[in-house]
Amino acid sequence: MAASVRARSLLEVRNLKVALPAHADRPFAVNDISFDIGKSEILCIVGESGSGKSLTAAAIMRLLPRSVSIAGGSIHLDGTDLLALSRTQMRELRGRRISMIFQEPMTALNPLMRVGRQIEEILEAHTDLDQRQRTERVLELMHAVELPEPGQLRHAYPFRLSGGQRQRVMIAMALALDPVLLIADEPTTALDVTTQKQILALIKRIQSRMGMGVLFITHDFGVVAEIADRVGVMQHGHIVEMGPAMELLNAPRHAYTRKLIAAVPRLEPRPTEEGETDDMLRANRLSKTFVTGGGLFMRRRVVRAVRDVELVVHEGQTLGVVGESGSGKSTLGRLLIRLIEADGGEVTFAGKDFLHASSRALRALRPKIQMIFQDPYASLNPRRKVGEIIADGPRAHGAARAEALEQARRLLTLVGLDAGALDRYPHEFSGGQRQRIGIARALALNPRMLIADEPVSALDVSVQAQVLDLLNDIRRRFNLSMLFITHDLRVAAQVSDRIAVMRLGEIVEMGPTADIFLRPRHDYTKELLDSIPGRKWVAPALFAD
Amino acid sequence: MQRLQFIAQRVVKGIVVLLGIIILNFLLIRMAPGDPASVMAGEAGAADEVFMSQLRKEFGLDRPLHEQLAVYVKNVVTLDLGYSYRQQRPVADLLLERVPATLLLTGTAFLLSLVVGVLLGILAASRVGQWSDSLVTVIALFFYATPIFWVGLMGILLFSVTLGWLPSFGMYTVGGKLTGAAFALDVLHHLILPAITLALFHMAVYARMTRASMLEMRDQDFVRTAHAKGLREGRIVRIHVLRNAILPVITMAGVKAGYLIGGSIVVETVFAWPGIGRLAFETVMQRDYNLLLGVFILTSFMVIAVNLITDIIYSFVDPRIELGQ
Amino acid sequence: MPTKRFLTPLALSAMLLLLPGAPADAQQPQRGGTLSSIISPEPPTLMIGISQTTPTAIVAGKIYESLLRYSTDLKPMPGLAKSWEISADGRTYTFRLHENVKWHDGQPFTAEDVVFTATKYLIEVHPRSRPIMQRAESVTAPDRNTVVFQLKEPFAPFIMAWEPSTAPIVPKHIYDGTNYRNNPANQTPIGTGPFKLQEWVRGSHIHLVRNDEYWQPGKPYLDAIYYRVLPDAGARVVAMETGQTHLSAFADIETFEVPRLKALPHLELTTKGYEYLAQMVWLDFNLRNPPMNDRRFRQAVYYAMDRDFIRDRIWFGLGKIATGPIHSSIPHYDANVPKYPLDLKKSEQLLDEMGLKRGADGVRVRVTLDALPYGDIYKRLAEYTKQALARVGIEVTIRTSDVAGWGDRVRNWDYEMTHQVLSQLGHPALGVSRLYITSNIRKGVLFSNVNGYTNPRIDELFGKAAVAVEPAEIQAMYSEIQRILVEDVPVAWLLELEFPTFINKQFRNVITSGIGVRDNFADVHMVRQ
Amino acid sequence: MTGMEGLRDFWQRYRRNKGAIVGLAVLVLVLATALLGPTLFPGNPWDMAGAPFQKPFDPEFPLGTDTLGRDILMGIVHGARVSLLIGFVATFAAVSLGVILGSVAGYYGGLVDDLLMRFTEFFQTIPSFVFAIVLVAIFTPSIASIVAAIAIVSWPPVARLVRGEFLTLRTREFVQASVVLGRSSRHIIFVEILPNAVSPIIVAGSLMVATAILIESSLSFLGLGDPNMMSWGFMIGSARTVLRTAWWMSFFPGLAILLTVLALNLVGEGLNDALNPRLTREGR
Repeated sequence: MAASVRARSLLEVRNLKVALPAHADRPFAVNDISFDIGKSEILCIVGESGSGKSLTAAAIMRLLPRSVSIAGGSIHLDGTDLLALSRTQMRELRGRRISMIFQEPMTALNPLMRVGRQIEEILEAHTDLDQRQRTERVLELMHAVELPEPGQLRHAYPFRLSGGQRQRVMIAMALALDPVLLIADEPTTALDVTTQKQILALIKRIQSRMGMGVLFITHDFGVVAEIADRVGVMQHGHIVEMGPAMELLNAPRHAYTRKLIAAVPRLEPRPTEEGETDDMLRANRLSKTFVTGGGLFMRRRVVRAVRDVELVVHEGQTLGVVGESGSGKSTLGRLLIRLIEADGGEVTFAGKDFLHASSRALRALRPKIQMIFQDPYASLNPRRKVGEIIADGPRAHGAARAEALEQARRLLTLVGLDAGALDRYPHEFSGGQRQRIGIARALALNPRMLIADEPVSALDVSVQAQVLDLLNDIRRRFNLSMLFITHDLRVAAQVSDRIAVMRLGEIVEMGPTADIFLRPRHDYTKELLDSIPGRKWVAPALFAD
Repeated sequence: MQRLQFIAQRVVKGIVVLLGIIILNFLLIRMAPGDPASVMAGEAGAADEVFMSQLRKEFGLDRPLHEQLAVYVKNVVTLDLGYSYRQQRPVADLLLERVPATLLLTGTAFLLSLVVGVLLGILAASRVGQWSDSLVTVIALFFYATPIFWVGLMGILLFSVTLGWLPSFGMYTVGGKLTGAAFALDVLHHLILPAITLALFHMAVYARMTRASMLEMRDQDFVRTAHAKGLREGRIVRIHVLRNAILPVITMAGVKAGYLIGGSIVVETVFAWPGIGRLAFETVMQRDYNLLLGVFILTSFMVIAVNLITDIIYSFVDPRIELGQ
Repeated sequence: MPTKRFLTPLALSAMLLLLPGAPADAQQPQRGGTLSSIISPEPPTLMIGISQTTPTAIVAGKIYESLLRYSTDLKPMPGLAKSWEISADGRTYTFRLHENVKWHDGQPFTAEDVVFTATKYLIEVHPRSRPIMQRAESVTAPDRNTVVFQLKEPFAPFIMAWEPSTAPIVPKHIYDGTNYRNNPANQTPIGTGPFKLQEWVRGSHIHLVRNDEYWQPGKPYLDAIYYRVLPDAGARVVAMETGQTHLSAFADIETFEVPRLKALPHLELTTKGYEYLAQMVWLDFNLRNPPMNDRRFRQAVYYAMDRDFIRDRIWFGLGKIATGPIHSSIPHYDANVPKYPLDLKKSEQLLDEMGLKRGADGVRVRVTLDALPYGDIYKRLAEYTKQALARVGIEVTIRTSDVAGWGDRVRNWDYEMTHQVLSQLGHPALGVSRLYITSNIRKGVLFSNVNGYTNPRIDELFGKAAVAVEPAEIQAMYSEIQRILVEDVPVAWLLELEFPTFINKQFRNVITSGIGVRDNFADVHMVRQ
Repeated sequence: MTGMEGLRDFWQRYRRNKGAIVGLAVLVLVLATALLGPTLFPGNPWDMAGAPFQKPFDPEFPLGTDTLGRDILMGIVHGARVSLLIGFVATFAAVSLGVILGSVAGYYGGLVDDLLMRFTEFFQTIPSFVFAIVLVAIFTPSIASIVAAIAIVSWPPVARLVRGEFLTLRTREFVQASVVLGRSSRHIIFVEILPNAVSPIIVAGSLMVATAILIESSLSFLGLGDPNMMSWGFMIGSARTVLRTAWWMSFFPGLAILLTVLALNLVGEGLNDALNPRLTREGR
């Protein structure tokens, strides 16, 4: 990168402070940070939740939530002091000079307005173009972001579009007036991995073609490796380390950066456990079709969520089920544990017919197969104490209260929590801690098998590593079998003995982890693997300090 | 096509509900002590066996209950609402006579409450925390908590008796021999007090809802997007916030349609407004079975119709709604 | 053959002088003007033959006429009959009809219409008229304008049964041979009265217009009458105050508003015009059940009721304290009967005597009282009764229901105590005896002897009095009836009702008879001011 | 978090809404009147203690007397108990019915849900006040029939609300966890789901008490009140015709209704803010 470009930055942020409201846990969300973005440069700000990275982006746009405010510092865009501008001046700048795209394409578009109109609106606000010219420009923009059939699609409402298409509409809007700076706040987090790849490529392509500066906010080091020129790492409102992307990714200096990078699951398939063991769980021709609507005049909607799935989980082994959203992997997990009743097929668990077990037989089998859920916030009843939650299973199966609580105490220690947690409520714990409580609950019945549905996808990367370690440890210690559902191939590689790849309700490929990763046979598997962000970057072997 | 299907389906559903209402109410009012003959005897201050049995026979009350029900249901299915023996006229005529007055009253009150309520809600939401917001909130709460008849009586006291600006009862100047525009103005003059009385409570409901909904919407992601696009504040409020915020208000308006008819009973009594609401009350008291059932059918039909209209409007406003879902 | 004869002009002019509000220097009435009156509740129909409700009588009284009207002291006055004769044996009644009377549809009115009405129509549909008309052995029309009633036995009250709501004359050419109740003509009433139905907007108003062909030349004076349906009592007061309506009657105006309205310069108050109806309110005991079957209990209740309070605080001075079964305005009233002044001590003494001792909570006995469903004032009467009887240890639970529910309970004898109010219809034999004679204990019939009072002596006296001819003899029998009944207290008579009629002073000659606002208003006229 | 802390936390959030504090104060006053009033003002509110139509602000009858000379202040004090009783009992009945039907519909879904919702729709289609009038008229006006009628016309919104909550909560992972643990439906409905649906039910209930009091007053206005119970609605109903002559007879009970309903609404809003922190109007 030429020094002349650096000499005069596009964006200069100096000593920025963003104050939180009085009753928050700390006074400043963003505390004294400074950075620059050069023309045609992509700066990634990476950090875990609560680090202040999104508020930094919002502060530059001057679109902070009402309760927070800028408490100091300066922001200059091309020499203009943004904080000194009047509201009207700032409004004129937005969309024209700086644009922004957001994380949730689902909610970032007005649901009641056709997408073409939403793009056109920005032209109306900032240009003198007439109706015809605007329409032309809208089509041009939609074409530029590679939306199919712009002529028709512009008349569609957002809910008709896929997540990726919606994000493309957002990008088209952001680029409408050739801004000099694009702020992207986790723009691919809510997208599937294959879509994410396309969007990242699109942003990069447009950025280099138009020579924009980009501030890219993310929590994913894979994405960073994919797109960043330079990287800043944020923690508790501070930028703890900043530097060129490859330098920082491969040789992080600050302890926190090292810890984060160490926690990124390595894309190295785990060796499959030795020896064929007995089947713990076997599914044959398992199917589920959802029918909505119906009735006298209603049009029926039929979704074949799971089609003729065959799979085996061996005793003491982990089967990873990977797939994108809508692939039916979560439905599969729920079918296997009979949270949903299957339409057809067979499930044998520990040699017994599980799918057709009578409710009495099912009750007896329940303790042996337990589940760990995705959302640490939704999986614990907020109205019950942690002790009661963990003791609930044994209590349901007849254990005395004192005994069950005593066991809960032991389990809490096992999952690395203080026994004092027993008398507290879930909301007093962090996401990682809650996930540990969820694991303790599942273990309370001494199961032989666990079904884990995206157990770490809602967690920050450092916490994710700890929980994965815990799961691995427990699995080994109790010789548990596990079905591990995830969309994250890095995670799957790390935990699975064998992997099943799902797509549109079907398992397209299944085999030992190494085979899947190194010798994928199915095209879709190949596409998935190819889409893993930062797949070419091999995280350095580091030990967290 | 899909919309037609949807309407057809809702109509069928509505008919089923109506049939249920007919049967339930038919049985319910027959459980009550007394019948139209005893009411007429009671009012006349004279009666004998001949009189009572003549009336019963004439009203068909001498036949077994299930037979009466079967006859009634059969008639209703052929759109024959029967005959009010008390008033000596077909029920359909009696109802049709009263419908315009009630539609005028409730329709005006509905529009008034919706328009003014939403406007007040917008005003309050756009001035959150300022005195005008507090004022709107306090007024809304006040009307929300005041019995409707009380508002009506106070209105009469102030505007009719003390100030003499507005007539206190009736729908038009009887014997005024007015026609055309003058007649319309006269009706409007009579309409002001009752319509406002009926509207105030609902106005409060909509104002509160609009305010809350606007405040919720303006924190939505797509509003942030609109800001990021550099749109003017006015346009954001009008196009992005308001249109989305109005959706729950529309739903509420549909739900409240039945309450409007309920409220009109009281308002029509206070203002001697010749509508269905008062007829409903009087027919209960008079055990005018056929007429009462007719009132139930009509008012329930009105509620079903309003709900259907609301749903259709909703489906136009909100493209996400798949009709029939 | 001695005859009694009243001549029209004499009677009228004598009456006009007596009437309140009629200016002494009555100017010649002028044509024109529109009267706007309150009507509440809305009448169910205007066919006065099939509905005997007061609102129907008020409105239809302008459309239909009967043979006679009655003065405020209940003397018969000419109606469709210009004169009448009663034979000395009291069995033959001869009515001579006005000539040139036309129905509203232009057809001539004749004696045949009267014969049809009396022999067919009323007997078929009219519960109150039926027993009277059935007393006729024959009804004949010797010529177009004469009708002769030959009674099976003498019945002195027969002459009192000819006002419009008791015996409306209906057109034979429309009703003969049809189903009287379902005749479509009931929607478009055809009468002989001074006003015709123009329009009835249900729920709003009834519009009557002048009958230009009316048989009394030059009358009526008014061009039109509007009856405004005003269901809310508050609205009715406002309407009278602001001059939006000109006339209110019966219970249109709540009693406590009377002093205020009376003071308004544009309104005039009269309580005349209700003499024929002579309504009385009483507390009715179901004599089949203890403790009501014990005379001492009923007397105790009577002693505990402060009837001055009822008159002054509930009716605000309107009305007279009733002394017995017969209203003081109708014939054969006798004030010389035992009295039941407020006397709590005596009341308690009677109850003690019965063995109804006060319990720990001070209650001797509990009874249910069905409140009359005819308006707020009767609710207040029920509330007062509850409080009054609580003082002597009788705990009353009030039960309210609508007309249908109340009527069903009372006529089926399924009550303990209730208030009742009823008209005496100009004569004890028409409106009083029906409540006390054994033969009228008829389950399922309202306004019969519902409380089940039986006394052979009373039965005998009422029976004889009705057919007696000699006035002194008749009076003696009615006096004895009153003494016996008052001693027995089959019901506790509370008040002879007076109703406030408010008239806007622009209108004159509104109340000219004992049937008051139910009369035909042919003489009402407006004065220019 | 202990119960005390929870309560303190709740109070912290509740306290932020100034209107809710005012509402609570008024409501406490009304409740105290209802509980202690008859002790502080012993006597019978039906006693025709003075001359009728006595104007208010008189030392003997501070709020005047009614058409029969009954003390209005006494009536309001004693009526508080009846009006609140009607409000609370009717609400309790409606909420119970709504919760049972709503939770069954929401939890079991499918055909059961469909049937129950059609049933609910049916009750929502009949204009509720008309229906209430018919019920009260038919079963003769008494405190029991009034309460029953109010409950019968009021439960559908609760059923819908509860059903909605159950539909969402049923898919929550902690509920699924309970299924996987082998818990019975009864346990799941009452221990896992219902406590989490309680906040919106409480909020809806507090508003329903207000509505019930208003419905009772409207019924009384039409002459369908219980003549043996001195309620505020009854006082207004019996005084409405005297409005022109004696404003105080309906004004003071009207004011009592207004204040109580207002207080209930404010408290309802405060509860909403405190119980559903997601929806707080903080920063608005």
